[in-house]
Order: sequence, then structure tokens, then C-alpha cells
Amino acid sequence: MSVELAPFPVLAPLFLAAVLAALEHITNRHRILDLLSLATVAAVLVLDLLLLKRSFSGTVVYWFGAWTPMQGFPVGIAFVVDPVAALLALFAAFLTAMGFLYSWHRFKAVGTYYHTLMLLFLASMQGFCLTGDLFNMFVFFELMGVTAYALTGYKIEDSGPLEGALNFAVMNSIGGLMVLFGIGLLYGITGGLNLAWAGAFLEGKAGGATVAAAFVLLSLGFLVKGAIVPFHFWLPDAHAVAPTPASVLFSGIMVQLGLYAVARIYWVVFSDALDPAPLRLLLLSAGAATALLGAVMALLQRHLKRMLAFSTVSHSGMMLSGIALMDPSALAGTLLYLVGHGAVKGALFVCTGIILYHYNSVDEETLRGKCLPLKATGALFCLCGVALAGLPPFGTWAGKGVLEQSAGSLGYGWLPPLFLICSGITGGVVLRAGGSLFYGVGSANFLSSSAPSSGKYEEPEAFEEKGGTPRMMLLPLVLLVVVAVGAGALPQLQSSLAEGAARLADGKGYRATVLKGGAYAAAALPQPDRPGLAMGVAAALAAVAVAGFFFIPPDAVRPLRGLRRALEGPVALLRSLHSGYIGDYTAWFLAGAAVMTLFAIMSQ
Amino acid sequence: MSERFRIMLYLVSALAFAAALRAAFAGLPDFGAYCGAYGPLVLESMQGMRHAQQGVAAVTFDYRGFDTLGEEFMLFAAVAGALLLLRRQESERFREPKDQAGDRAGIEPAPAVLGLGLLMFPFTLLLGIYVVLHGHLTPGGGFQGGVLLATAFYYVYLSGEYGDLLEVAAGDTVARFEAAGAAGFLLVGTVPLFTGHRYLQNVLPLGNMGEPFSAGTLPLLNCAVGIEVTAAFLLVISAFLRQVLLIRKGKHS
Amino acid sequence: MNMLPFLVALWLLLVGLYGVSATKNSIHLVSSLFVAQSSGYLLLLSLGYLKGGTAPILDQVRVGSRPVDPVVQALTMTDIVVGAAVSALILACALQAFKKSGTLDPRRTPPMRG
Amino acid sequence: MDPLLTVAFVMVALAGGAVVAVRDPLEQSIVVGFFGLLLSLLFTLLQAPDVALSEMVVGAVAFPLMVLITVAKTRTGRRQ
Repeated sequence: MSVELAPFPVLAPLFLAAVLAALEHITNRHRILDLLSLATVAAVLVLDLLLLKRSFSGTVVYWFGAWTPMQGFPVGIAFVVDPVAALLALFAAFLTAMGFLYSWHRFKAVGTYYHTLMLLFLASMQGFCLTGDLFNMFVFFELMGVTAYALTGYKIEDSGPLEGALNFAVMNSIGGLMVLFGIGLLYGITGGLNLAWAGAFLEGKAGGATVAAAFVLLSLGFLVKGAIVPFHFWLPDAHAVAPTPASVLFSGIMVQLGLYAVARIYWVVFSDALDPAPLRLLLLSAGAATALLGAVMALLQRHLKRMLAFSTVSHSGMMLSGIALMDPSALAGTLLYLVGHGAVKGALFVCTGIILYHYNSVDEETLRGKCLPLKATGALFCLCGVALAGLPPFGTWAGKGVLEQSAGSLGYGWLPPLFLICSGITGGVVLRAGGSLFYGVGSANFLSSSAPSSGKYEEPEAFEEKGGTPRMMLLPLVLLVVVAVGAGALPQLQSSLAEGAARLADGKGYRATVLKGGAYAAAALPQPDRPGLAMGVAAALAAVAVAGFFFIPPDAVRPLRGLRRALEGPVALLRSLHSGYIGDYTAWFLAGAAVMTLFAIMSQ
Repeated sequence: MSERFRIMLYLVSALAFAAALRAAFAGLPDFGAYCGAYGPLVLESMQGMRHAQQGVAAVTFDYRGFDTLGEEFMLFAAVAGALLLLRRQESERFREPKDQAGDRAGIEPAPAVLGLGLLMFPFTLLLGIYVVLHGHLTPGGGFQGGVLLATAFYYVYLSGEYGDLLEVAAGDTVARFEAAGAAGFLLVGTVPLFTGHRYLQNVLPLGNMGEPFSAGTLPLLNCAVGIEVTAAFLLVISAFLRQVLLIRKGKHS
Repeated sequence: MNMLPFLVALWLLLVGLYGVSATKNSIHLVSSLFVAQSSGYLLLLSLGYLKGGTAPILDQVRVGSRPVDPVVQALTMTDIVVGAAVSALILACALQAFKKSGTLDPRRTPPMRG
Repeated sequence: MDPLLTVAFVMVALAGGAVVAVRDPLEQSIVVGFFGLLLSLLFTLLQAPDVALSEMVVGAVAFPLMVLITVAKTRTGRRQ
């Protein structure tokens, strides 16, 4: 009997995390730790690739402790590896590898547990993607949280990271609590914790208030992680202060895993018990609001990492809108977008990491025109700006294209223009920053220069050496851009994801595979259409236009002066909403939670 | 957001949320009338299949052992995180552990406290070990016993010898024990893989029900957890204590 | 039906979150969060309770009574560990932040504004 | 419902409110310990001795201890 691979993506990093923690005190350990952790991530990458390959020929179900269902009831914990789960696990491992490459040999990791925590974070993401058990999902959700809080507060010499970690920890714990309440309700109704079992139990039964509340409570927890308005406040506080490798992982995959969890529990557990129309409305409006607010807030920032964090909020909203359409082809587009966005956003965070490495600052105003020597980084930064907007052939273009096509065919014609605006703005602010940092274009801009968070001086996170940017920092940057292009340019990925999304959306098939052990019968799918180029080019042009708007000196043109005055009030209001105070965040959280729960219960 | 607006927002939302959840609770089984299939299935099968008599231990370490693995590493992560966050800042300096002046309350422990501490140490130690070893038979187990064991060491602190305790906890030994405990749990789970079984499968001889060596891997996993938890709580609490006792503000901060 | 246990769980959740929302001190915040977290334990244990049931340890079950659900108890134990881990980290953050800013008031030391 | 259980539930609810209502962290750490104790009592009544023991060691010992130490550190910091 061949050894099953499914548990090893979790076990390998967990084991190495323990080993590395024991090695923390040996002398001259820097290279050993770097080498061992990178080797582990490489092993996980290979394992995930093999799992992905296997999952296409049939969903892999692995029962821990050989506790296969007893009298049809699952008493154990199962890993259920279908293509989407394996792909997200693979992408998480890839981004972790990029993080380790970036921190190679230079990262200030003296006497700390950086490598241990990164490996634990990797293991938790693997487990979260692969598991088919609700409580196990919660365990990995919390493990992910605990490691992420510690990584956020990594730079204890600054007070920003510590307060950011605190806000992050409190908000996510509240989210975790909601998940636990959801688990409680679901366990009370169905008596099981396995996703497939709960779904099979609810199938064909009338939903009712309890089931609806269970879905909303579970979603609330995961939407906190997914930074959906009004639960998004913690994200900019945390992502803007975390060390670069952690930011890459947070913005590239962790936030999106929250959305993935919503999609997973919806399709497997609730899709045949609840009326989809009100839920679609609920999630779609939350997603659209998030996309818009995130984009506008990104415009108002001068702190580069905070600006990128708000852009993550915006893109997370777009992805939730894609999931909220509750349609396999929209789901395929969302997944493709997730990969494209994660790679581009990761690359952008690596760029800011390089800027921070050279100048100990991430402030757009302070750094204006100072980054001219960083030619390669500057070019890639601006390229990532248009890529973020969705220029062909980046993955963002392909994903958004597929998403827009299916939104149009489902009768949501207003989504493509919304996406155009949001990606135009989020791409445009990156171009604005790139222009002013690397090419000295434009002058103090009237929206962001008054921002209270500047990032003028940041504690260095790496040992600096004389000379240019270390090659090991540029390598992940290049690799991320290559993956971002590959995600869009390869039609194979699109068709594989279409199959993966169809299987994720097939709740009945999933349940049958897990509970009855039958091989998954994949329906033959037509080759999906490639998305058109027009919308992508339009979004990239919009981004250039947004950036160009900010390069005009505001006092030179009369209408701009009026605009500036008119905007002062709304801008101040938006800024005061993001107060950085955890009490405010909790109040907003409960308000959102109350509205969503009440709406879901009344509409079912 | 003003204080008053925040509280009003909170109270209104809390009322609405409570109303919604109250409606949701109405669909739950009555209190005291739960009839889910999971618990009875476990309780029936664990006697015959595992020779186990403690339902919670059987679920924790056997049926849902993988959850417990995640839980162990969560504690492990919390320790790593706390040690990372509570490390000495560059602007701070260590002071002599024996230095009693300054901000520690400065009171020598009373003889009664000292005596009680010394008396309680072996007692709590034994209790902790008992709770760990009988985790699969009686209430308790690796986690509860582990915390008790860690508490035992803090009686030493109570009797005034905190310098020695912190020295021990700061060294590698406790950290290595912690890593060994966590890795030990993981490795016990991998043993069945070599004989073609599943991860965390309970393949050890099952023994007679009710005896210390019964229920297969349960005692072994309990011990691993016990070691991990003892070391983890020692490390976390000593990291906090070190902040109070040993670390001082530097001159330039 | 008797909803008291579930309503007590709900009360602990809301009162704990109220403490978080109105807090003026990070240590107070952690304790309030601790109260909110215990609502989860209460909900799970109340769900699995059986009237007249005994602890799920088979050599202690009285004749004629049934053991209560062991699964929710195992879940609750996991959750207690989660709560302890998170509390330790938040306290550590608050402690170090205090050294930087000299205050525990989260209103006066927001990580960032706007 | 068992009157003993009802009383225990009500006591826990009151103690939870008290933890939040007490504003001074030092006093609060004592109230939290008491709350943990009551919770573990309630868990014993709910036939969950394992959980009661866990809650006792965490809620009534380890957690209040950590809070106390943090209070101690932040107070000394004020005097320095």
C-alpha cells in the first residue's frame, strides 16, 4: 500500500517548526534555519503539486486514525482534497517560499522565533485548505490567527506593530467566537462536525432561522478574516506594520482563505437548505461596499504599506462579489483572480520591503524622487500597478474577465463597471506612488498628504549591506511577477480552475464522495471562453488616468481647488471612521453582525 | 467616533443581535434533551475497539486526535509568539536577578509562605504527574496535569528563589522539552504509517480496560501533551515574570 | 422550552464584547474578551447536556442513567487552550506597547489613524 | 431544570457582568479568578469534569496570574 500524501503538507512544517524552535539557541544558526525552512517549504510545494495532480483524477479523502464513517456517520476527521483545496494550499506554500527567499540570511531574526512561526503559519494554512471537518477548520483558523498575531507584532521596538497586533488579535478572536457559535448551532441541529455530513443532513430539509443563523455566524467569522466591510478595520492596522514576508502572506492568501471558507461551507453544507437569493443579495452588497470603500481609502494614504493594505480590502470585496454570485463560472473567475492578485500584491509588498531596506521609510511624501537609483524595483513596481488594475495578460485580467462575463450573463450588469472603477483606483494609486517615488513625478497631493499615518521612519527589518539590492530580494519579486503573468497567460490554468470550481460548487458530489467513498464522477465541461482584452485594457488605462490626475499640481487648475475644498468634509469623515481604536471596531462589528444575522433569519 | 455614539451603536446592535440569536436558539434541541448520534457512537465503540473508558480522552486523543495536534501546536505557537513579543528591547537592560531593591514589592517572603511553598512543591508535582498518567482513566489528562506541573514549579518562585527558576526557564532545557513534547505527539502519530496504517491510528496493544497501560496510544499521547504543556506554561509565565523582575528601562528610552 | 443556558451564553458574549467596546485599558480588554470567550464553552456544554446524565467516564456511570455527550467536552477543552493562547499574546502586546507609550489606554495609542 | 443548575447559571451570568463592570485591572484579576472558579463549578454540574479541571487551571490560576504580572509591570513602569 502506497503512503498517502494528504497529511504531510501539515505534518512536515509542524515537525520542522518544533525542530527549529529547539535550534533557536545554537550559535551560528542563521544559515541552518534559513536552509531548513526553505527546504521544508520546497517539500510542501512538491507534496501539494502531487496532491493537485491526484485530485484531478478524483477527490482524495483521508480519514485520520482510520476512523472511516461508522454506520454512515463520520466519527473521525477527514482531509478532503479536491482541486481547489489543493490549489490554494499550493499557492500558500508558494507565497511562503517567496517570503523565506526575501528574508534569506538578512532578516533580523536574532533570538526570535521567526522561522518557527512562519512554518506554523504555513502548516495552518495547509490544514485550513485541506480539511473537510468544521471544527478542524476552526482549529486551523485559530492556529493561523495565533501565529499571525505574533508575526504582526514582530518589531517590538515600534508601538505601531504591537497595537496593530492587538487589534488584529482581538478582532479575529471575536470572529473565531462567531465561528464557534456557528459550529455550536450546526452541531445542535445536525449532530455532526463533518462538512459533508452536515450538508447531507440538511439536504432537502426546510432551512429555517437556526440554519440561516448558523450560516451567517460561520460566515461572519470568516468574513472578519476576509476583511469585509464593516469587519475590515483591523486589516490595514496589521498589514501595514507586519514584516514584509508576513505582509506578503497576509494580503496574498490569508485574507482570501477566509473567503474560500465561506464558499466551501456554503456549497457543501448550506446550498441545498437555504434560499440562495437573499444570501446572494447580502454577500453581494457587502462585497460591493468593501470594494468601493477599500479603493477610496487606498487613495487617501501616503503610507505605502497601508495603501497596499486598503487595496487588499478592495480586492477582497471584489472576490467576495464573485463568490456571492453563487455560480461555478463566476467562482472559477474568482479563483483565477485570487491567484493573480496574490502574486501581484505579493510582488508589491516585496517592492516596499526593498524600499524599506534601503531608506528605512515607506512614506510617499518623504521618499518622493529619492528612490531613483532602484531602477529594476521601480520598473517592476509600476508594472505591478497596471497588473493590479488588470492589464492583459496578467492573472488579474483573466480572472476579472471571466468574472465579468459571468456577472453579465447572470444579470448583474452593474458589477463590471464597479470592478473597473475599483481596479482603476487601486492600480492608479500604485502608479501614483511609483511615479513619485522612482521618477519624482508630481508634487504633494491634496488627498493623501494630510494623512495622519505616514510611515516616515520605520525600524529596519533586515541587516543592510553596502551596495545595491541583494539578489535574493529581487528573486522573489521576479518569480511573483512571472507567476502573475503565467496565471493569466496559460489557458490550461483557466480550464483547470473551471473544473475545480465546478467540483467545489457541486455539493452533492462532494458529500457522496466523502460519505460513501465513491469516486467522483466529473461532468464533462466545455472549454471555457478566454476573456476579452477590452475590459483589461480599459482598467489599465483607468489606472493611468487616476495616476495622471494626481500628477497635476492641484493649485494650478482652478476646478481642482474647488474639488479639494468639496472633498475635505467627506475625507475627514472617512478618516475618522478608521480611528485605530479597538472599541470602535467592536461596535462596528456587532452592528454588521446584527444586520446580517437579522436579515438572513427574516428572509429564510 | 464619540464615546456616546459608540455605546449607543453597540447597545442597539446588541439588542438586535440578541433578538436574532434568540430566534435561532429556538430551533435547537431542548436543554438536557440532546440526542445527536456522535456521542453515543463514540461511547459504544470505544470500549470494544479501544478498551477505553474515558469518553473525553478517547475523543481528544483518538477519534479527533488531529484536532488535538493542532491544539498542541497552537500552544506551541503562543509560546513562540509570547517569547518573541516579550524579548528584551534594545533599549532595555537586564538587572541582577538578586537585586531586591526597586520595583519588586521588596518584602522578603514570610517563613510561612516559604514553608508552604516548599511543602506544596512535591505535593503538586505528584498530583500533576498523577493527573497526566491517569488522563485516559479519570478526569484530567495531559493538559490539566501539565498546567498543574508548571504551577508546582512556581511554588519555588513563591518561596523566593525566583532567580534560580528564571535561570532554568531561560535556558534551552525547558524550550527543548517543549519542542520534544510537541514533536513527540506528532511522531507517535506517524508510527502507524510505517506499517501501512493511517496517521494517528491507534495500533498499539490495547491492554485491559481500566489499567494504566490500556487504550493503546492514549497514555503515550497524554504524556507527550503533559510534557509540552508543562514546558509551555513554564516558558510563558517566566517570560512574563522576567518582564517584572529582570528587565529594566534603559537609560535612553 | 428552557432557554436559560443559551441565553446566559449569549449574555456572556454580549457583555464581554461590551467590555471590549467600551474599554479604556488594555488589561481590562483582555479580561472582557476572556468573558466573551467563555460564552462559547457554555454554549457547547449546554448543547451536549443530558438531563440526569453522568460524566462520560464509563466506570462511573450509574445504573439507569446515560452519559452526556463527550464530543462537545473535547471541543470545549480545545477552545479553552485557544482562549489561553490568545490571551497570553494580547497581554504580551499590551505590556510591550505600554513600555513605548506609557499608557494602557488603547484610545490614546491607536496603531494608525485614517 | 435542576434548581442547582439554574442558580449556577445565574451566578456565572452575574460574575461575567461583574468582570466587565470592574474597571480597575488589579481588582478585575481577582474577579476574573472568581468567575473562572464559578465556571468550573458550573461545568462540574454539567457533568464535564475534564472541562471543569481545564477551566480551573486556566481560568482560575494561569490567566489571572498573567493578568496580575502584567498589572505589576505596568504599575512599576509608572513609578520609574
